[in-house]
Amino acid sequence: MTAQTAITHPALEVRDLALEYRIGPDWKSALRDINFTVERGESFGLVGESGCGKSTVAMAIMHYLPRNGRVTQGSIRLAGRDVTDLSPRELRDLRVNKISMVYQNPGTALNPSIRIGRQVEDVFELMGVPAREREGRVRQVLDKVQIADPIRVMRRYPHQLSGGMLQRVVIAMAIASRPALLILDEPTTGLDATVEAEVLDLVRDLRDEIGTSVLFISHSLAVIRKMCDRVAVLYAGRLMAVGPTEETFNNPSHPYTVGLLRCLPSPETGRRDETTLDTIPGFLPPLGAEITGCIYAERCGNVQDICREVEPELIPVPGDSVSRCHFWDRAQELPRTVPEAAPRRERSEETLLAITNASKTFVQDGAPVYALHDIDLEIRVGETVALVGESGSGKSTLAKVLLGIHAPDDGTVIALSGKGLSAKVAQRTQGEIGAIQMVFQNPDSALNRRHSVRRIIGRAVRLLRREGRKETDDRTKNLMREVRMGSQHLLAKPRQLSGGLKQRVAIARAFAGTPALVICDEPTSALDVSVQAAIINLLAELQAEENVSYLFISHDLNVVRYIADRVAVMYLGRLMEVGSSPRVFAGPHHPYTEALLSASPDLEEDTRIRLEGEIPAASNPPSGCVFQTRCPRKIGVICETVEPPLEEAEPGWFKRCHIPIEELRLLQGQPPAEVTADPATT
Amino acid sequence: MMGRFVLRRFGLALITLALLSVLVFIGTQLLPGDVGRRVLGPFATQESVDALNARLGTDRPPLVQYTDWIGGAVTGDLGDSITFARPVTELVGRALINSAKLAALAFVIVVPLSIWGGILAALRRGRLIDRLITVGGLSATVIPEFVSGIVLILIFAVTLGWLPGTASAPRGSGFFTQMRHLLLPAICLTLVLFGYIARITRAGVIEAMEADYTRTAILKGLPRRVVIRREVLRNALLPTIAVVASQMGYLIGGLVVVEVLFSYQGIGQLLYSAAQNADFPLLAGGVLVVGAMFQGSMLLADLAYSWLNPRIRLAGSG
Amino acid sequence: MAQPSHSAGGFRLTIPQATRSQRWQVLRRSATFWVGATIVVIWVVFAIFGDFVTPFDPLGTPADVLNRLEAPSGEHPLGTDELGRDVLSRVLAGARQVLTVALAATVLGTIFGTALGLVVGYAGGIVDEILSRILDAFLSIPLVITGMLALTALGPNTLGVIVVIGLVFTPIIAKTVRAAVLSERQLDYVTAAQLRRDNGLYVLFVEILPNVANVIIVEFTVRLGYAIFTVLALSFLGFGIEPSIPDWGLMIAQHRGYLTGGIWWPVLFPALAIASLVVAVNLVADSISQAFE
Amino acid sequence: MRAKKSPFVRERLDAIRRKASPIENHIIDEYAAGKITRRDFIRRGTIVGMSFSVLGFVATACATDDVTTTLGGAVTTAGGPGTTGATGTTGATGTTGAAGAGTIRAAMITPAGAIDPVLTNDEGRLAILGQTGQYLTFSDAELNLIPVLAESWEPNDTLDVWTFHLRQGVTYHDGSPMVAADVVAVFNNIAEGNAASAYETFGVDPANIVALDDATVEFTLARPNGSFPFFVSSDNYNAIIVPASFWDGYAEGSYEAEFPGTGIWQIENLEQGVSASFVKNQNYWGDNSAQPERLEVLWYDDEAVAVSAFQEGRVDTIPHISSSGGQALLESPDATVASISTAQHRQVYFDTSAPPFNDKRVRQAVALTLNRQVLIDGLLAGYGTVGNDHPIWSLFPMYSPDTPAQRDEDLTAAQGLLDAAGVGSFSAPLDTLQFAEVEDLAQLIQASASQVGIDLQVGVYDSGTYYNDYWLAAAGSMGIVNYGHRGVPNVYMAAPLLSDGTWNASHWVNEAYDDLYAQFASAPDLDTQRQLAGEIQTLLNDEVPFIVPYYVDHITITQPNFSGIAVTGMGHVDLINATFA
Repeated sequence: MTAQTAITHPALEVRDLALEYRIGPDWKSALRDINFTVERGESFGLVGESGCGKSTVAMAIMHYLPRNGRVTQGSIRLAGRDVTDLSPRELRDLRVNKISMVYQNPGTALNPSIRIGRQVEDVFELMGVPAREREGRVRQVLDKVQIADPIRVMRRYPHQLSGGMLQRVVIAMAIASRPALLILDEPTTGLDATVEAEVLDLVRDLRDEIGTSVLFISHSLAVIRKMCDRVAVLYAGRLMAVGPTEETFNNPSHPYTVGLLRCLPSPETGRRDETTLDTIPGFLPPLGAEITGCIYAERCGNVQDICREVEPELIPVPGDSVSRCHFWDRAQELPRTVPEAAPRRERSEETLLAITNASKTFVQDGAPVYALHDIDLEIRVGETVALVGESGSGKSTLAKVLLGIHAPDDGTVIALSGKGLSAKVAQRTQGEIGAIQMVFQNPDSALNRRHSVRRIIGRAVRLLRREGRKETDDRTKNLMREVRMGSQHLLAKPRQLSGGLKQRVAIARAFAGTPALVICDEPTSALDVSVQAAIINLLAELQAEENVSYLFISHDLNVVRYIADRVAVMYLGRLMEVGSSPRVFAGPHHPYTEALLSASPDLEEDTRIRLEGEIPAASNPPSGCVFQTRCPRKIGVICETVEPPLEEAEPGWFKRCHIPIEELRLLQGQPPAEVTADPATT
Repeated sequence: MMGRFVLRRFGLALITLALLSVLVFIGTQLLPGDVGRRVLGPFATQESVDALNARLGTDRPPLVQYTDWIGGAVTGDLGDSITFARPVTELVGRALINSAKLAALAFVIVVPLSIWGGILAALRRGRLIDRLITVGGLSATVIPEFVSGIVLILIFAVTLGWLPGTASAPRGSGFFTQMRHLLLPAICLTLVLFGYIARITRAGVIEAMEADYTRTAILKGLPRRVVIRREVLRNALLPTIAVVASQMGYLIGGLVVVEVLFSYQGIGQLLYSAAQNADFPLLAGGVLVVGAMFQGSMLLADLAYSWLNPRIRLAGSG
Repeated sequence: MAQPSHSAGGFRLTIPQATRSQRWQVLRRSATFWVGATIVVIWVVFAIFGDFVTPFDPLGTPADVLNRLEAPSGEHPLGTDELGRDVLSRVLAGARQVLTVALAATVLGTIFGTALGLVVGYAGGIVDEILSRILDAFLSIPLVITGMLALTALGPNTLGVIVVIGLVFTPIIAKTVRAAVLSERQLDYVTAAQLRRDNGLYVLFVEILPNVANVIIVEFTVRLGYAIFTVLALSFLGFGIEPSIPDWGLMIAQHRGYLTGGIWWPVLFPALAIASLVVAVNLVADSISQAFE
Repeated sequence: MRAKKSPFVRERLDAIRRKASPIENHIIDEYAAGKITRRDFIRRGTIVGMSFSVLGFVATACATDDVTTTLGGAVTTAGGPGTTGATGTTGATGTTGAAGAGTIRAAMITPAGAIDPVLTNDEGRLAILGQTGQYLTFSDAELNLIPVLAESWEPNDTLDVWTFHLRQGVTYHDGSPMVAADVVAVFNNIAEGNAASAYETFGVDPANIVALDDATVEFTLARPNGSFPFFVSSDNYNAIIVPASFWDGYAEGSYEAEFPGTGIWQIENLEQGVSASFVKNQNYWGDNSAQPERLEVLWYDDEAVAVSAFQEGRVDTIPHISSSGGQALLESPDATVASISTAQHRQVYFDTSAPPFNDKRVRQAVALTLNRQVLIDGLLAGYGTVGNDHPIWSLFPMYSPDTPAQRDEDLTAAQGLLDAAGVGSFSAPLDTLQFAEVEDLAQLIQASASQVGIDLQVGVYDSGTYYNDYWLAAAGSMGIVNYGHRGVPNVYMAAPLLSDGTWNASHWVNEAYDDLYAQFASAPDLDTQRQLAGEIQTLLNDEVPFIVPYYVDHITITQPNFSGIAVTGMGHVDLINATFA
């Protein structure tokens, strides 16, 4: 790195980049007309839905395209050097010294058969660090990514470390050479919220410390917003808008950005009884689709004739931004796709389902795994109870116990409308089976890909209602209408449907038998942002129409805040906190809930509390309070020895914690008055 | 933990072996019906049939026979061959040594060759050499040994006269003469194994080349040859080890045909003639030993695989 | 599919399977498929119409024996065999025996194997564990030996060969199907069926079976190759085929003793026929499995 | 023209006839009267125990033809088994060269199991037994009985007591002497039925085998048997003489430990199923000074192995090879081929108990479809002689020549018979085993029969399966079995043909035949036997319980520089006169 290049050139300059993939015999355009610059020291975000080409951009920059990909046009300059025409040796030199990358899935990014220490050491070896200094340097860099015990970690193999720890190692490798450009490709996707927060903090700290330029790729607007100075919005292989982050998100100049922002519930959005979520209609065009005019025209509420004929350039707009929209100035006047008025619904205090004293112990390799322990939860008629917690906390196990797929341990009592329910689905009556149904996370897995929509829904109707052929058929069509699908889809196979439509089919199936309770296991997390909102709206509408209750499992606290009436927080198979949604979000919180909430990227860093260590194994839970090993508010020996009960600290609000509520309030810096002022707490 | 894994795997192998012994026992002692009659033929007197059954112990209840047989097997006594009037263990042992020579030669040829071929094909993926190795290897794999063997004999023994057409070297031949005799049958086996091992190697290498960690290594700036040697091969060759070991089973099956074709006194030929002569003790013992060897090699392969694979070796200790 | 896909929630979506027409497209572009398919079709034609196209009666006449082992000539382009029969006619007619037997055996094995694999994979638990152990035990005896033993017990005849190979294939196919069913069983649509307390047979045959059909098709073609291999190996070892019926494996077994005397034609030509057929079948099988992957 | 006899000759002849038993005199009379040939005379004479010197003299003295040759030179010395000039040797004996030195390397068929005089029932084993062990008498290739461990023997007048005089001074390899008790032990074992026996009924009660002294053994038979010496000859290959002590602690295969015996070779090394080597017995009772020092036997399962070993010069001889397996060598200039005619034949039997073969016209029709010379030329490369659907080989002394006329291919007649039987075209199984050319024979019979609309389905099985599941099954089928060479035709005539015969695969029941055979078996004089044989031949040819398409020659291959090997139709291999050029 010479002083000259350092001064005169931006860290990264992408000009007129176009790229194609060969699919079968044809070359299909994947990126076109990509232009952006990452200045030195700048953090630049690339945001977009899946399949829009974000990672392709990253791979093109790294000069590491798959065999069927080729750059057809444009240049990529890294600190002034065009990477598209480097010799292999120069390319390697570039990768060693100037550019590094952190990947989406840390679990597979490291060689499973080589020790961590050795893999990190490679980087120093390549940089030419003398052998005797390398170990020290490895230790240093692991220190830098806040790995507590570098020596121990160096001796480990990747499979022995958690995802968060691995991502730290990958980051350590990436920053070891203090590169000019650091590319982070969805670095926190797949990690739990608390871990994500730590990794993001770490990246921010490191960037400040070494002053490297960062290209941050993510589908999450919140993450990009938190991490980046400037942002580019990518859609179907084209840049839609580029500009400073604040400007782009607060004052969007492209209808797509506007639409995306409206889709997402946020703390500012009203709750589901107050407003619907807006949606983006239509679908992402397929790769290489030949579209004249604006590629977003099909889905744009502001579309005019010209949009379908002339593709707009990237037009400079106020606020140091550009926008690929003929009518950028009217972007924020985008009409709503769905009416704002929320469906009206009835709620009752009547208990629909109660599960008491529920435990579930699996046996794995001869050792017990305590997946659920001492769960008491009730769900009322017509309400939505959200179940939140990190992965492995037992949310899905609880769902499967309720459904009768997993038989709980003896002593567990499940009652539906006051009547005891058999532990196994096979022993339940037809009515009971129809009464509790499920919407799965991934519609691709939940729908038989060989069956038509008619068959998928019809079979459930037939078995759950046992009516004549005609009634079954009518009910099937009726369900299709209820999930806002036309009968033209009846004969379609799942692969002919988009993700959103598939999830609608899955929802229709769940409603086949007039259910009283539908368990929704992360029903939107496998879907693109623009589709999520529509599914959430649909669920809300169905609840209003059918007076059904939901058990809504989610890791997305904004969605939970929007849709849930009550929230149950789980950790290591136990309920830590249960209460009305406003009450739980408002606080004072159980320390674990507090940590979860503070992990949200929407929050500023100074209000964050951090969780230490890893989630303990369910086969060997900690003594006393199971959360004590990571609890930031731990008060002493009692936490290590006595497991606190789930107690009703306020009417309708339960917590499993030794710390008295007042003390929590103080610790969390909340005025005492707020709680009593909340009318929702009953 | 490795210890528990080994124990568990060993236990599974034992269970499988026990089941195998039952299958073999049913196939060779119960299915033939009256063993004595089967051996002596229809014109033997009932007295001599009874006498033979008494001598072989085949007049006892099946359960007693089985426990007796398996008890003997555990202590290395598989009874006596009817045709050879020799202990089965001795006959099988000697045949195994011969077969081992042949198999060893075949392995020595095929393992390096096919792994090299597989790697080459993977690295030149889609090119001509890749097509040659994969399509050629597949073709060689599926052509029965007796076909390739015949063609080899025709070319190298009959036409060119370079190599002997039979596998049994004259008595007292030196090492090289023996190897010369074994070369054609070994090539036969090699042809069949080559394509298979090469394919698995190629698939493993390609998978490793496309793995995220290989991307990490390349983007770290590691030179290509280091990436291939250290990142790719290390992980790609693991499944190959398992495959090579699992080919033991094929090998013994293939040996029947090859040994018959090349008139070689190995385990395959022994089992073949035992089947032809209705020599049930020999057949039962031979098949049991073959099955045990197969299970043993699978066990070894699994252990080697897991020992080389830190994910299993260190499972649970992190 | 080429593009690394990152789903919004961080969960990799299952990659949609190639459609039927896409698979066919891949096949159509595969040179190896065409080469293999052409050869297979040629042999199938000979298998069906062999009687009409062979220059001589493949079964020969008694007096032919006086012209035994004649080298290839104008009259007998591939020479005559040890009974003086025309080798060309016998090689052409030989396609019928191997194709019929191998096909029947494979069909049998596929039907049984699929049924067994479905049940074992779906039932899971202890049934799966027990059957897996038995299958493992069964599979630790090499195929040829199993076939040899069973044929000695059953008595050698064409039907016996079909049954034995079919039965030997059953556990192998079952194992493959079982693995496919196991991974299919993880999918939520099976749970959904449970949640409406659907009939086990319906789930097995209507829900799961169509989704493992590709696996079965691929396995079938691969097994067909092995069936041909095994049929020929068994007939080479002298199990199961009437000696006058033209059969490639048997022709080689019958005449290999003459090789040392320089009489190569009754051995080489059936050997080439075998090679061409097994290679062709496996090229097709390989192309199909690649297209279906 | 009869040569005039000198007075001296007549005197000597008279002296002989005075001493001779009535049976011996009867044989001499028959010869003198020209009823039997010289060859038959010698053969018959040896059976009843006339010494070779006497036979040689009488043969010349009473010669009915002008041939004045003497018996082979070795006969008078009786130096060992099978050394008459009449055996199928590959060349002149006693040539110069490396006599008494060198190693003979012979490729022989692998023994079917452990080498054991009790278990032996196959050529592979008997050929090895004969290297280290010896018999009381040796039945050579032309059915002459040669004295070996029995120097002489004679029957009583009623042919039911036979006395054998053992050669003195014979020792086993370990130096112990061979005595009468050893012989008694061997035959007791056979008589008790413990050993497999080439003769299905030995016909002697164990109690009636008695050692009169150390040098004499007497057998008292249950019924007269003029051929009894064959029963104790090498034809009964289980009857090698081993020390009586061998039977203490006998176990299957225990013979392999030491190969005890009196033969010209001693075991050196044995690798089961692979090879065996032997060294010359330096203390042999006869003169074996010219015999090479060592014998190495390479065993083969597959004749191709033997052929390639021969072609590569790794063996000096293949004592027995089939015409099909040895094809490559039969016309090779680098191999010396010798053959002897044998009684070995294939029986193509019909199940006469069920349609369609219960009608003899159908059986005759099938027999008429065969072109026997084509079969011999095609399947045996010419190494065989035509059969006439009865098992009495033309070299057997009781064979009745040209009775009846040779059956030959006649498709018209065959079709006529089928039409007369009214069976039309039909289908039937033809089952056989994997053995030599039998599989090909089956196919040719199939092709032949198809010419008159008979569709035979050939099934070829390994021998175990065949004998267990098909051989005696009454399934309206045909089958082919092999009958190995025997010194007398009794086995061929009894087991497969008698109504209660144990090997009667034809299920043929014919009282007339049973009667004829009973007479034949007990007829001591050749005339009667021949006359009965003629009737039997005619009956069998007409009834056709089985077809005998041909008799198979025994082919021996040697390297051009190797000679002196003697073989028999049975498969015995005698190497005492073997030499290298």
